[in-house]
Amino acid sequence: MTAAMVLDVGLALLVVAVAVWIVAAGSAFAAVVGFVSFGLLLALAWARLAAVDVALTEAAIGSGVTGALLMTAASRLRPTESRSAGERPGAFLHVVAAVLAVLVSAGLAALVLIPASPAPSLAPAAAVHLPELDVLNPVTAVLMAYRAVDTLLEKIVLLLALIGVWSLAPDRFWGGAPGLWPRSRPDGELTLLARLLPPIGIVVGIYILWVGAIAPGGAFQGGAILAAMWLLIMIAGLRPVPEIHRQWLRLVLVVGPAVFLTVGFAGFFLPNGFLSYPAQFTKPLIIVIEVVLTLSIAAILGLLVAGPPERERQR
Amino acid sequence: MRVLFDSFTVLAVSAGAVFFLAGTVGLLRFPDSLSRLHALTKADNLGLGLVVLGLLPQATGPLVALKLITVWLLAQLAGAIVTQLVARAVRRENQEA
Amino acid sequence: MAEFLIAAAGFVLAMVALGLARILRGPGDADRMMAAQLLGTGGIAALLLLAAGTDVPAAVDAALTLALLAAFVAVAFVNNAPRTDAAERRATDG
Amino acid sequence: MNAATLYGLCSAALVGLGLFGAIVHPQPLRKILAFNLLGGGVFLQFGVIARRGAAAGMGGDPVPQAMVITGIVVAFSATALAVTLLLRLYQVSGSATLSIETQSSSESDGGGR
Amino acid sequence: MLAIAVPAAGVVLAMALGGRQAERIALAAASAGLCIALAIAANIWQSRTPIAYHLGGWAPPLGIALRADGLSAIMAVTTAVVICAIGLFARQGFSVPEGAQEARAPMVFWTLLMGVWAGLNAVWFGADLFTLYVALELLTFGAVPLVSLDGRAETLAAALRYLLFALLGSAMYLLGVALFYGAYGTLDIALLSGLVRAEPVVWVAVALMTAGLIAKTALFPLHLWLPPAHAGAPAAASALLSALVVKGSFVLIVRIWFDTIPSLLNQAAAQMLAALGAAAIVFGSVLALRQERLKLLIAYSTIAQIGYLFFLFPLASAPLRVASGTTELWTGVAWTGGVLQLVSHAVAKAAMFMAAGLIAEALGHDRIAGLGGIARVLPMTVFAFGLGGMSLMGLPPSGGFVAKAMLLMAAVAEGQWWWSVVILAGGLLAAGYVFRVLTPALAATDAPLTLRTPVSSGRQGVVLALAICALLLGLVPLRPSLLLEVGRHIPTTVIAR
Repeated sequence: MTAAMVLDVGLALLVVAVAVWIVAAGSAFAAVVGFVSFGLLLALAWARLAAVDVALTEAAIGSGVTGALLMTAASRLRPTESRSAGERPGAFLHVVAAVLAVLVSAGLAALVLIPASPAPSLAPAAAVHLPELDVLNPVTAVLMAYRAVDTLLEKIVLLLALIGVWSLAPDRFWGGAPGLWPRSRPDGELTLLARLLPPIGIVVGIYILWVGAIAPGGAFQGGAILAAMWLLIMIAGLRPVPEIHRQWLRLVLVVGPAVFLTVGFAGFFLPNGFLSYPAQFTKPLIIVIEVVLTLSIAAILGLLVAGPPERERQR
Repeated sequence: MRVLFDSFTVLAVSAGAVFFLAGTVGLLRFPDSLSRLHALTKADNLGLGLVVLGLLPQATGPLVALKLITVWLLAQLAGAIVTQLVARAVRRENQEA
Repeated sequence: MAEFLIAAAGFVLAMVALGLARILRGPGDADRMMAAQLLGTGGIAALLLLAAGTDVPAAVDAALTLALLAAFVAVAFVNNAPRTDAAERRATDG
Repeated sequence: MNAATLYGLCSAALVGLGLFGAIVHPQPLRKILAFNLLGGGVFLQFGVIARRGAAAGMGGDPVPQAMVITGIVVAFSATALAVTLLLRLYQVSGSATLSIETQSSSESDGGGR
Repeated sequence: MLAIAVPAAGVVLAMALGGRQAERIALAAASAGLCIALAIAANIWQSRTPIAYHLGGWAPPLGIALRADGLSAIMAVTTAVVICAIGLFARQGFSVPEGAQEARAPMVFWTLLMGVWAGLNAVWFGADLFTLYVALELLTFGAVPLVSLDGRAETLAAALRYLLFALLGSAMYLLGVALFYGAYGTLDIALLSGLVRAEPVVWVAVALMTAGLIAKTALFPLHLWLPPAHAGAPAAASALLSALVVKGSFVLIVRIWFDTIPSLLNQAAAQMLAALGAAAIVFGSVLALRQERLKLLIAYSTIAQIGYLFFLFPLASAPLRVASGTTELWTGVAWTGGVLQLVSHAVAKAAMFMAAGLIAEALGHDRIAGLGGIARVLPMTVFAFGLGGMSLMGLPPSGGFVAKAMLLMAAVAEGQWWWSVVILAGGLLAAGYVFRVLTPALAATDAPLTLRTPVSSGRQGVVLALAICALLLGLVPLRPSLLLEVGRHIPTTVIAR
């Protein structure tokens, strides 16, 4: 047993233990605190699986932003917990669910233990085309070139989710500003943090975006960091939460997918069709798309956390 | 030279690990929230600080070293302010209760 | 050297994992949050050690991200926890 | 037993736990949390497959890794939408359970549009 | 590709310009989308070969292909027609009020309408299992907010329940995707069909994916989310959800069973799916009979009608047992019947939900007991409802009749007579619930009905036109069936465009 092996065993056990706690915890808030740790541990696991791009995403989105979102929800919903305790499902459902869960887990575990050999991989194929794309990070190449349409459709998913969140506002607040944690009481320390942290965070976010072409990083990770910094500034009250009818806000939200789509349509004039890049401009185009996508992702993620409009629109 | 760097790393990282141990023991053993907070900050500041210090000789370039220091500074900044906020929260909680 | 760094990462992780018992015991949410914070710092340290020990330099970036967002999550906690925390205390006392 | 197999077993356990939690928890928020566990397990499965596909000087197959990044973002937006729905439900009805239509449909069935 | 990109661009533009523009963009995109769908269908009709398109010039397995075969073409045209009708129908309900720059419901409705459409087209044309996952999520994120558009507590609860079901379903599906990739290193359906072997990983993957998709399709017993969700949404949205969105996940099951693992089709599993379908027909119809509200009745009937679709699995895959020329013919009949059921239910159900919407708008309620004499006031609407109902019952000459007759004949010819009993019983039950509505509606009443709001004849006309489409489908069943054969178990030829 090497040190690495011990570390892996410990980490895997820890992940499962925290997961058990999340399912079994007495209060939702305690479960959410567990979830934040869960995300952190998963990020470590991803690093151990040599998937640093994913570790970055998990650290930023899976643990950080999702954790903050769920924490707010858990604390707002706390009054309902004692009431719904009475309607626990019966033993029968527990047994059925347990049997089902054990079956699925056992099936998966069995499959994990008998892997396909040799393990199939597209890594060599992805590597072959990296020089023509002039992008050194294979994950970025997959997201922006080989499987670009998935990334594009996913941007549309994000926009739909945002519209969905906004749609939950009462009619009279449409166009107004999201509520964003109305309980927050900005005090000295919070304001200080919101003044000091974002400059560093923004530099880091831009760095992560920029490094995405050559090393792990990219639009999603950079965007999530920027979103968190923006939220921090808004929570501390240093900048107001924007009203959702603002034209500039709408433009920022769509500029990423719009540029992506435009480049995609432009591909029709090229031999390879939709979403292909002209050979000599591949790298600059990918970088331009990544930059605007980062802006849009940051805005969308931030507003998804901020929630539906809760204030009337200012005339 | 290499040996010197490496032994420095071993020393600093081990010391950092000890502070993490201390932080955990404190978190588990101390009787009330505020003293537990005290234990936590020791681990935060010194444990991570020593680990970063120990890793600096191993850094492959100035950028990596810069990032290591930034990580520590961030943890300092966030730790200091968050500790304040949590402490205030705990106090408020005690007053209300 | 690599072996030592990985072992150190494992040790730090094991230490902060013990702290997770605080998440289980509570009693207040502030205590739970502290345990999560400690795990966060420990996780960052472990990630840094792994980055150096297993030659995955980009893991430092992941540590950077974690450090940034740990602060963000803590702010979310402070914004939401205190009032309800007291309420919970009262509920369990009374 | 290598690291990939180990995390594969971990992923299997997460999927089972998430599934169990999503079925038995009466509170929607806990269901959402369980869904995130399940998602974590599914993504980890991709990670294990990617790790096994390490080749061409890469630590893992980039294609499944890219899929996980897409998946994490989708799971986040799902969580955001579900949480907002839940908070709004609580705001409107003062309760946060899914059994609401059985209680209130009889009172308000004239209001159907 | 254009078929997906145009509505997607619509979402982006509508979001950017907002206000009154959203509606105009949606309608423009709808007409463009209809033309594209027709062009694709015509192309396939003429060439008799499926079209494959490699995005960005990257060929699978590394890249992603889109593939248009007969099934995709028919579904795309159906989608375009129904969405155009819904768009025309919804113009009145979802226009921005005078004096306002932008209002919540119209903005949300028009944007999501296009989002759902992009998702549907991505489902019809996608040839990569992960792209199909993203497409499924597009559908979910588009559909859920439509359910809770009116913001009442019960629709919020219905939307949340729908979302949770859908999320669990897609997580299961995604897990299956992971297993497929882990075993064969590709997610392209055509490539996979050449690689799959009868081994445990395939069974687990297909079981997980099918279970997940069944939850999204609302097949019995995972149907609990559907009635409150579909009944609670505004009429135009219900039409969209019931007619098209549930079909997306169904077509995915078909893609997995018939296109991804055609050589491994398992009769026992297919029989089990059909048994669930049969149970859905019986339970859905019986529950529909007991509903007091019109929209809930229609929603429960959706569950029943979805049940028929699952007969496709045993009936269209029978040649595994009898490899003679005649069975080949009958599986073809079953295939056509199944897809025709898909299309005719889409059109008929959209018409019925919109008719119910008009009735509810006119009366201010949709209690079946209070429908007396409505046919006098809204003759076109009630007529449209009746025509749609004919298709559900399977009365000639509707599309539903031909579909059910074909399934019935295939069941008898393949010696699976037990399904024919269910099909006949389902028709009778459907007659029961349709007449439960029509009888009071057509009855003469003494007191003249007073309408709360007048209903424009234009909107009634749209609904009636759609219902007539459902009827006419019965008259042209053979032509689409030729189109349908395109791309069925035939290796793809790549056409570079």
